[in-house]
Amino acid sequence: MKNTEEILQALKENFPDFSFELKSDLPVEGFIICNPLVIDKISHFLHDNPELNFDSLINLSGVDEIKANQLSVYYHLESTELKHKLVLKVVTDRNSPEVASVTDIWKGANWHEREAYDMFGIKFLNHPDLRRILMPYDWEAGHPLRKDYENPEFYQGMKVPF
Amino acid sequence: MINTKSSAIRTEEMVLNMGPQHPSTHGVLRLELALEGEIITKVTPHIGYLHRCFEKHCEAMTYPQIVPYTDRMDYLASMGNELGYAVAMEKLLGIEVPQRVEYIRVIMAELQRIASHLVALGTYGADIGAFTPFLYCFRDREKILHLFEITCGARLLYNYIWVGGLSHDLHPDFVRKTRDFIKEFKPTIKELNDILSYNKIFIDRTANVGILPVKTAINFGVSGPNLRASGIKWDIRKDDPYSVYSKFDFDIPVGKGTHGTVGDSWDRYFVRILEMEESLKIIEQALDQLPDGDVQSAIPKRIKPNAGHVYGRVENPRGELGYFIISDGSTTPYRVKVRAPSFVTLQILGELCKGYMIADVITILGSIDIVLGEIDR
Amino acid sequence: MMYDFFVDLFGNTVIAGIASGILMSLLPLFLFILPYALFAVLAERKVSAHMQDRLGPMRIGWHGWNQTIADIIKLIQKEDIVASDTDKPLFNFAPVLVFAGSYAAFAAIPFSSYYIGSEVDLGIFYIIAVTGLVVAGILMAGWASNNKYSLLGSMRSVAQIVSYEIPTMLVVLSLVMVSETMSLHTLSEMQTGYFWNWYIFGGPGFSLTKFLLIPSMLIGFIIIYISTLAEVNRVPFDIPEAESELVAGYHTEYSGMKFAMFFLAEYANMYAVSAIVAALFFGGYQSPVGYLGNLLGVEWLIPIEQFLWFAAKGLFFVFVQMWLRWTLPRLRVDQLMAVSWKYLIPIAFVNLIVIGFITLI
Amino acid sequence: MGLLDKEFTDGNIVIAKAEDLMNWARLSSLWQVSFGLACCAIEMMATSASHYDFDRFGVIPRPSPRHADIIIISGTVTLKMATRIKRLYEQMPEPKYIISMGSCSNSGGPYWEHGYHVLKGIDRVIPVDVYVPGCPPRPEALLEGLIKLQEKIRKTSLVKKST
Repeated sequence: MKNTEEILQALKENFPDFSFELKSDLPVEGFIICNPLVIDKISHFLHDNPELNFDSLINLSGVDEIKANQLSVYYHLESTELKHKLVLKVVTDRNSPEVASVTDIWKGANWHEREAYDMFGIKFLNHPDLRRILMPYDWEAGHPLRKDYENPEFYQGMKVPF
Repeated sequence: MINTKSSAIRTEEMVLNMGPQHPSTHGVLRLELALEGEIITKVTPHIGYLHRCFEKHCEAMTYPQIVPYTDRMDYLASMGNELGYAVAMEKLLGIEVPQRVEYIRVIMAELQRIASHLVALGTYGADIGAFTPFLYCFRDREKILHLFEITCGARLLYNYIWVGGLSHDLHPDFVRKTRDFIKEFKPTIKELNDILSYNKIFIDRTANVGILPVKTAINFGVSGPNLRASGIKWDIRKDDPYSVYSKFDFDIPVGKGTHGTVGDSWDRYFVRILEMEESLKIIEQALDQLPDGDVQSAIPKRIKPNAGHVYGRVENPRGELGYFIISDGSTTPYRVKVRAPSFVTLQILGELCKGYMIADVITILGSIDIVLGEIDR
Repeated sequence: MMYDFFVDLFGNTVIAGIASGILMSLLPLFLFILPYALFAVLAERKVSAHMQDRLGPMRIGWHGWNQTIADIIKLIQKEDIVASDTDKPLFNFAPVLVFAGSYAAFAAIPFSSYYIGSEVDLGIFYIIAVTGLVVAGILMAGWASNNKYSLLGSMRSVAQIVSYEIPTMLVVLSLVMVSETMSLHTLSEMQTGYFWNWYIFGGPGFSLTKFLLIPSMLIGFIIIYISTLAEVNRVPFDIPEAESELVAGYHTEYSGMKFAMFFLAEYANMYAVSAIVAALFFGGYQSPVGYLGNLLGVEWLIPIEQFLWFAAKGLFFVFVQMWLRWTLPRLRVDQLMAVSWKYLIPIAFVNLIVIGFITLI
Repeated sequence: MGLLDKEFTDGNIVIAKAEDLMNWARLSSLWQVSFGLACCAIEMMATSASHYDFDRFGVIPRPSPRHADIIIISGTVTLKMATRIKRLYEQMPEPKYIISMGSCSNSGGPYWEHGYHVLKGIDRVIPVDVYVPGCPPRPEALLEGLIKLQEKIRKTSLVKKST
């Protein structure tokens, strides 16, 4: 059982080159902000280190932070053995969002990442099968959960608005 | 003389498209099966046929308005969805709810768990070809729906558990009727076991089919009965208790591989039956301890949380249901992401089905018990 | 005897042949199969409903008795869809062949000692051979539909029927060995008198052989019942049309009356195999307790009684088939094959040898 | 082509009686495509199950659209699904009927405003005979919808309507 500060310490020791930032001023949970392009290496460490042993990715959610002109991804990790939890956040540019994929560490991330791609257009590098998942494959109007998304008038001849 | 080259029969993989309209895809799921004869070489699920834009609605609605939409995600376990949302929101707002509310919530969630498992078990029987247990399960489920109906007036989608309270107090007859139901229901579990669980053909069809090892399950993020069937005692009600679950005495049934290997389809099926018995235990205890009080006293007049984010989770019948809510300080959430158990669980289908036959795809798909409303949201 | 009557009437063997032929072939159809099939479909729904705490059809006629009539009239009205990519001649011919196969089997079934559609000496083998047409029809339907589900269903069906013919034949063979006849009529005649003369109880006469035969006959009965169940694609062997796997199997693409023909053929087949089981082991049309006609001295009552007994025995086995359908889950393809090749065939074979030895004594 | 495509220019007693028989047969044996979409599908299943028993009215679920007469659109129709439903409808043989069950398939239901992926009413894709309101409709409501459909079928005629 480790808390977020201890995990941050372990991360800083192991990856002296990478930048980490702990945010714990907002309710309810604190989280660590890391670099989007090395999140796979960090995840490998978190997964394989026997003292941390984060064997399960419970949730992965994309967020559109339009005011800061950035997209972010939250990772909720949990260790079923040691029973501790961790929230990671990566921030990427809104115009060319690129995040390293964690699919080969936690296979369950596959569809979560596809969903984030579908909804926000975040490109996950090295993802085995990055396609739309919920929206039709031929949906051309963009990524619907972005705050500036506008719905098309017609899709395949069907009127979309009420 | 036979020319071996030209006489060789050209073979190719057959791609069978199962769904979106298929009797046993449990909704509008489409599976693309690559077959060699009847043996599966690859399964590709295609989802999104029921994508109802839940998360977009959350960003446009105020916090209390979201509750009815949560109902419509996992429509077999609406009470569980509402409870999950309420737990997450109360964590974000930092409010305490009266004990009576918590007890009623637990009773409702457990009744809903039984109802949901009944549908899962019944449709599983129908998938395997035994149609009669399906109707027996629906008959018993109807009794639970009656209990919900006298409480809040709805049969399926309740809008009952609100942030900070409940929409109605219990009906005066509720406690008596629930006790009656428990008394009636116990023998029907045995009936279901006799007609389906211990049937030789049923065991042959499900045992040793679709074995899910614990390591793979955790790596994929599988939770709930599917994970427990693989032999690990992981239940959020015990491991990360919410509401008043820590006050009750109940077991966590796990798969034991009685008729095959641990984590096969039969285990996943039988864990659900055992869970129904445990739920009955919890309901009985909760009815005995049910305190008095006002169920609406803690409902906030205006929900306007501070900026921040929360991940609240509950043990739904299908596994861990989590709400990740980001608030920007206004009356509507900035972002809500739902960690839907079926969404995560369905990913393992391709892993489980490889090398089995078409009939086994149905067996495995039925045993992991998905609800499309929750997968697509 | 019908033929002789017409020869006397017309004085011409050709006309007499045609007339008796038409009468002989139409009679069982109109007098038995159609009403039976209508009744059986309704019975299936009623039986299943009552087993499932429901009522079944209630609104159409008294307790839904007109339900299947409405179904048939509706199916006649339906559009007959032939998809553009189907193999049209085969697609149209398949339901006819399936229905003809199961209908032809009725020709040799002895409904009473006075009425058999066609009294062939090789009756039992004729029935088993002619029901083979059903296989061809199903394969045709599956292939011509140009639908993957249909194709899978028909391939399953053919594999299944071919494998299960073997245990059926072995059991029939052992019966033939004991009774030394292949005519169903003679076979039924031999089991006359009371129910202890039935072959399930070792056959007519009282001797050591009879009592030695009883266990073998019981085994034989169980084997033939299971394998006939498989031959008519009923649960637990309904994999060709397995609803939850293959949508509707080989008749997925058929609509309207063609579908109805598959439907009727299925129920006709159910009765045909039940009739074979009844004729082989349960005394055919013979009454288990003697005839009222004999008691009252009214000769003409006997054939009617015999017919009723035969229908009752057949319907009982049809009812058991329905009962099983609504109780058991369905087997998988490989398990289904294993049941036949690993269990039924060896057991039937050993049973055949044992019966051979017993009859030699 | 179905029998109903032929219309007679004037009615007489034979046609009237034949018409009654045919209408009776069609309304008494409405086989449904076993096809569920969303929440309403659960209520549809409950209607077929022991407590409400659709079979009383002669409604049985058929897995193949080729065997069916009626399709119950039970739940939210999304844009991705709408094209498939249209295809499913086209595969059914005439005469065919549609019950739109629940608010979602009637008009988009609770998803009418922000549902960027929800079709706002199935009648934008295929013609509907009976609308059953409710979210979800109770089984009794669905039964009522079925009886309304039966009344509609009872009134159909083989005689061409004079204008």
